[in-house]
Amino acid sequence: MTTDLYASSEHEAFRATIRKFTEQELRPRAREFDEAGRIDKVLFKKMGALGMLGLRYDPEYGGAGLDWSFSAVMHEELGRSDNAGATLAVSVHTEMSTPSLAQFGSEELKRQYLIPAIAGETVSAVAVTEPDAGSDVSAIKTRAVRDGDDWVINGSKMYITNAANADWLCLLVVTDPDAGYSGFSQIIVPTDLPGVRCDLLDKIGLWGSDTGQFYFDDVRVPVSNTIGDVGRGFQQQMMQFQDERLVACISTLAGAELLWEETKKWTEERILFGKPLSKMQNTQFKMAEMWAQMLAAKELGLAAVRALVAGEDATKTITAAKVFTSNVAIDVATACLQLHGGYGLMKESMAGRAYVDMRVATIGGGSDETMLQYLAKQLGF
Amino acid sequence: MTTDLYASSEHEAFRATIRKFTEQELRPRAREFDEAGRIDKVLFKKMGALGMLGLRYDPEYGGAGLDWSFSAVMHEELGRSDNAGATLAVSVHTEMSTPSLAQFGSEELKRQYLIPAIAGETVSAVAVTEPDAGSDVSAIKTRAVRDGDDWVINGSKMYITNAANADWLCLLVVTDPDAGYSGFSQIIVPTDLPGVRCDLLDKIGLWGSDTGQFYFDDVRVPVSNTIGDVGRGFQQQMMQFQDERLVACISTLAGAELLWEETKKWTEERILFGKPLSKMQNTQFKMAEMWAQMLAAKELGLAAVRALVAGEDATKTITAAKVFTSNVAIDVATACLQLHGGYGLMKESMAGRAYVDMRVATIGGGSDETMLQYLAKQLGF
Amino acid sequence: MSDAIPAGWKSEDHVLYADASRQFLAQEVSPHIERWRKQGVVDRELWTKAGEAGFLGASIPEAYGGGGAPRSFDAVFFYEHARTGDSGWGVAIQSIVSHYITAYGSEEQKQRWLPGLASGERIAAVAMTEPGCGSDLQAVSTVAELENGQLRINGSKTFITNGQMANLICLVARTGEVAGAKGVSLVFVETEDAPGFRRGQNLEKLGMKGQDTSELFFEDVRVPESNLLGGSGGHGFIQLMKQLVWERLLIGVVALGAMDSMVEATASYTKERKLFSRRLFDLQNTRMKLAEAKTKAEVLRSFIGDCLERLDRGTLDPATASMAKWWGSQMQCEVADECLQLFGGYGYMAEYPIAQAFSDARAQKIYGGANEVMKELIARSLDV
Amino acid sequence: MSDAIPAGWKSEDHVLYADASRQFLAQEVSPHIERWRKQGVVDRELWTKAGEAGFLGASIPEAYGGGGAPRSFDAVFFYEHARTGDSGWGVAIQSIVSHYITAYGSEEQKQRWLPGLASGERIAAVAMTEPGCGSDLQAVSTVAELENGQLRINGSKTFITNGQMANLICLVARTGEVAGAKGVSLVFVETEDAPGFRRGQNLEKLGMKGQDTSELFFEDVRVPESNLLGGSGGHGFIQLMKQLVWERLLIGVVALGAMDSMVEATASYTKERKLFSRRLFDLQNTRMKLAEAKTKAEVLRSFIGDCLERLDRGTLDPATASMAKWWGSQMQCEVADECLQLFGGYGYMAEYPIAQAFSDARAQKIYGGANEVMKELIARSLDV
Repeated sequence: MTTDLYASSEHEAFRATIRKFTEQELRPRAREFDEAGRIDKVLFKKMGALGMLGLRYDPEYGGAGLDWSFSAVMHEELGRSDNAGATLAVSVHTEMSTPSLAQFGSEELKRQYLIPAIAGETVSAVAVTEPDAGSDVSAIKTRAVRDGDDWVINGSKMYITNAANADWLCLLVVTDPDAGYSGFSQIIVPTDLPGVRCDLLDKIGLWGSDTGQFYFDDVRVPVSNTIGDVGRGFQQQMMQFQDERLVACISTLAGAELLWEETKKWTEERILFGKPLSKMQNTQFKMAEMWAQMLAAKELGLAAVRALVAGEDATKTITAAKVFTSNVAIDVATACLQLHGGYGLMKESMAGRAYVDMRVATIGGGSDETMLQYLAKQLGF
Repeated sequence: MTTDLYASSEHEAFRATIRKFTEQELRPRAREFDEAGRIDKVLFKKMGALGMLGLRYDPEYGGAGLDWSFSAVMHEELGRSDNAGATLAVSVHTEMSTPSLAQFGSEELKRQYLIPAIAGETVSAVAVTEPDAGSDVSAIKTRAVRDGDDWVINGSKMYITNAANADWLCLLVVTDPDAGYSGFSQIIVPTDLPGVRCDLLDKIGLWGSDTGQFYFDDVRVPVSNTIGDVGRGFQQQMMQFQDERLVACISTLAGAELLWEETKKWTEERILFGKPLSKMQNTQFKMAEMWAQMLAAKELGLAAVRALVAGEDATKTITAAKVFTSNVAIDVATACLQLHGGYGLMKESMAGRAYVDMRVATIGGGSDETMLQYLAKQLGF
Repeated sequence: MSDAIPAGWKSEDHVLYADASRQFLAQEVSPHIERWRKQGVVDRELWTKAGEAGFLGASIPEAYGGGGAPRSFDAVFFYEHARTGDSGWGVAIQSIVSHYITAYGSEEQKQRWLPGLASGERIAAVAMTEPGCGSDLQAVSTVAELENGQLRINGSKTFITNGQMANLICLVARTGEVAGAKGVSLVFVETEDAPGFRRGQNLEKLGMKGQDTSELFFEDVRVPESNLLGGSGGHGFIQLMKQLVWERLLIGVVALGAMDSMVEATASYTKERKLFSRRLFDLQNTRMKLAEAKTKAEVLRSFIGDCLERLDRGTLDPATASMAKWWGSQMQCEVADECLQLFGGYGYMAEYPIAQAFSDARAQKIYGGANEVMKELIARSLDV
Repeated sequence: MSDAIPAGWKSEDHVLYADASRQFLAQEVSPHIERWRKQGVVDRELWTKAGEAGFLGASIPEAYGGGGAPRSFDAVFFYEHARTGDSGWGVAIQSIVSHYITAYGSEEQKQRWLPGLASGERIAAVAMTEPGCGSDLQAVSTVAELENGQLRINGSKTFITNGQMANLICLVARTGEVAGAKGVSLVFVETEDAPGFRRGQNLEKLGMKGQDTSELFFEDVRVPESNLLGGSGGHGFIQLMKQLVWERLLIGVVALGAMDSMVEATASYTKERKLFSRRLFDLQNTRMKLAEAKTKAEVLRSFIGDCLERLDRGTLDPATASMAKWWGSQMQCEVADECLQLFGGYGYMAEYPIAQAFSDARAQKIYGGANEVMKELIARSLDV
């Protein structure tokens, strides 16, 4: 059914590579990442070596120069890591913290930061959200004041993924508080600079993801670390939202599909009142219903990928897909856990972890409320 | 986003033709059909003249020899008739009562019945369901007993669409009660034969559709009216379910989309507590949510159409689409009515009619329960 | 397992009254429902028969021809009425209007109107909604101007229950200079004495086919100034607000009656219906859906019972009444939907009570204040 | 608007008991919740303090060291406990086990165990679930064989609340030759006197982090035959079934407490939180969601109140208790989900009570009989 999009042998070979990586490097270590609260940083190097970290970037800097369909394949496969935190670590690096740099960064900045990032030698994070500005990006307050050739940065950033592993942040700051939407800039800030401090956050799920709050206390970075033009940060930041949301849809859905498959096996093995749970009508109806919902989410995502590959605008489709897929994933996790009974409440069960991991879907990367408001606006309300 | 499927100028021209037909011949008369309890039979002739009634059939018999993508376009446009009953009248004729004839009928039978049906000179209906056998097709009891070169038919059929307008029925009967699934046959039965009687049924919606119960009392038809082989009726009947379900998805969704558009206008015009209803967050969230759901249903349907055009099996996709789209349509109708307030309860309002019309979606053409059971089976449960 | 009446109805008198109600309804309502649906209105005599039997005025003070009982007795009757499946008889409006008069009417008004409302000689309607304004009192444009001790009324109203039969109309009209909701008053119009008053067509609705719902037109209709509820103008907003508690609770009561009747009918049907040689009732999906529907009814029963107790004690607040309205109607619609589904094709046939119950239910989420408005009222109560 | 305790709790004594409960909990529970979550178990002294204060034995007969009150008093305490947000203290199990003994125990058993349960010297656990069998009693494979007046126990149990601390275990084991559910008995194991008894690791759960949940292993554990509840075997199924009404209602009571606490916390938070220079509370979506959550709590409150009344009167049937269990836990999970959403990113941070409440809630739909099983029981009650 999706033959038009992923039919080529290149796609198939690429998928096989990523699947192998996921099955060999990620799934077996999924619980270990939970324990550590982050993925093993070495994996970034392995991914870099496999060419996974710069799929759509210019080969000049180590990228693969491919189109969006390859990104989709990669995140479909990474989404099956059995650890949503691990999946997220990669997608933040590839779709959130490096795109502005790749698109707008100076030659010097790209040589310094993009090449090692694509090689997996460094890990990056994006720092936009603040404690008092959740969905409202324009309300951020972290401030960079120019002092000679340096920026002096003060403020704080919240919910930063890759907080422990990151070597540098793509930081959105206010550079001119009086300039409205032209008063923001994106600045690359190495995390080992004096004045940078990070507290890791304890979450109800996504245990394999290192999420943190950063504090900046008179942090100095050269003005040349600014990505693109000073004052264009807000616009540059906004441009990548579509990509990151679509990736979120794809990997979240892949996780839900994996859970559905595992739950099917569980219901076949589990005997209740003398027969397999899989033979009960309630189980069958629930499983079929989930499958239909997931297929709808899948097709919605594919429509967006198809549009991006064709160079068309997919904003409405992606916004719709984000809110739709997030809710499907949560519903799937809720129902699969229920089918697992008490075992589903254990931290070791895939269903249980998926339940708490998936819950972030309607909050992160644009909450449902933000998405609906945005979609309504695009629909002319 | 759907450029791959409907991009050709033939598709566009065809869509324009059907849209014009719908806007000129159907929508202005939508309430008249409700009053009459059926559509004007003359419209079938007009549709025949436009080539709408045999899109995928052999030109030898007046068909257009086109592929499924044209059927999809046609039902997308007919679905905007503002009268789900009118839309249904056409799709029963094109997708339910004539396919077996076109595929399995003898040359003689096709000349006698298919040619006038494609021309719109006769109207057909399919008669499968019985009062005591709803979803369970194999439980039907209407019996045809051979007497020389005739069948003698006794029994009753329920929920027959086009009951008043139909000139003939594609009737599924038991021809050999001991032969299990090989004991059924499809027989063409003209409705003006002695012994055929029909009572029209009063429904809570779909007022523009003539739904009836047929009674057969020693009705005699020549054995040569059998479609295909005697004893193959069950199998022949089953083969067309995928097509008819997909058409149901497409036209139901088109009706929901039309309702959404009209509701948007209503909320823009309606002033409540000093501002347009469209400016309230609840309205915007609800409308955006519906849009996302409808887009998911749309993409699901398109995936199925794409598969059929490519000659692939689309059974799972169509089954999933049927249950998904039906529920989306009902939810859309429920929410749109609510946004209309008291006016939505009036028979004259589109929202009100859509609410009662759409309600049939999870019942007719394979109920949700049947679909979920069937999908579960296909998924290996 | 469950009592046939809400758990909150604990007095012996309520139980007796419920029995009497059922008996009356079995005789005077159930056999006629189908006919009323066809004629679009109930029989005129139903009102007088109910009046004679004491069901219209149960909570009207004895001094004015009523039974002097607490309003929970009316609720018992409306619950039993809803259980019959009839949605044609707009009898709850009678109670609502009676309580406007009981609460705010002058002595003269009480004596003039209450006995007729109790006997069924008078049939009441509330004329609030106007074309283009739903729950929004600010937007009322019907005007009642004072002229020589008379009120001259101009305007039109729509979606008025009992619109074809009512002969005592409680009209929401703008009387003063004051803009917004505060400039409205309640004016009673006795239709037999009101030249310029005209009824529109009986409106065609999706459901509630046996109920006459109409537009009403007022063209220079004159009534004495003394027809202003309470004798003076400008109090309409407050009067409406205070009584809405009762009106909204009633919608919840009716929802409960409808739910009980649907669950019962669906349980019976699924036990009779055979599917693949088993009872439809024996399929797990059927059992789950029925269990869910039954639970919704039982939980609502307790809540309605509590609300009625508070109503009689005078402590039922607007937010809680709003909950009874939106939650009750929401549950009713969900149960209607699930039950209809279990009937399959039959559920879509207009002659089946479940099909009618489905179409009838939908209005409950809209009238008496749309459910969105109810939620807003509840939210306000949380903002303290 | 709403009473702080279920509307069904109407006696003055219940209100006083609620006050006392709150006071105790504010001092002995609330300040320690975070610490217990970290240590994975509550403090041992909590039990004895609660025992001293009279909260553990409120409904144990006075003759055995208890307060002799109806069980609705226990419900008051558990409701107040749930409102604190703590999910670590498995105190409800204590009440459940006490009532097994009160209802079926021999005089000797009552004297032996009840005073300790009332004082907190004994901590109870119910060991029913086995690896691979959830709600299915037929599949119990732990065996207690009679040998020379002793029962020799072999088997293992899992997901046992209070698993690390319990010293009186009410064990479901197979005693007779009879297959299926009817061959099971309840056997009490005093852990201090049970060589061969071993506790597994404290299991890591998604939520309820402060509660010790464990596997228990029995390897040739010997207890006197007189430890069979009631003195003879084979009654386990009936004993469990009869008491499940209480256990299931408790889950509904806990759900209500949790919902009240979540709604309150979310209303406060949304009033403080500014978004686009307005209060989050002022957005229409927030108002609707909060109104819905509040309604769910109020409606459940009435139902729980009714159930408690019936419980004390002895008329609470299994189907109604099943409704309290599944409906309560379902509403709790829905409210948790909606409230968490309104907290945005903070709602996902483990330190926020709403985040904990969300993770804690999920178990309620599973333990005490999965909600699907509850619906099956309700369906049976409709098949008469």
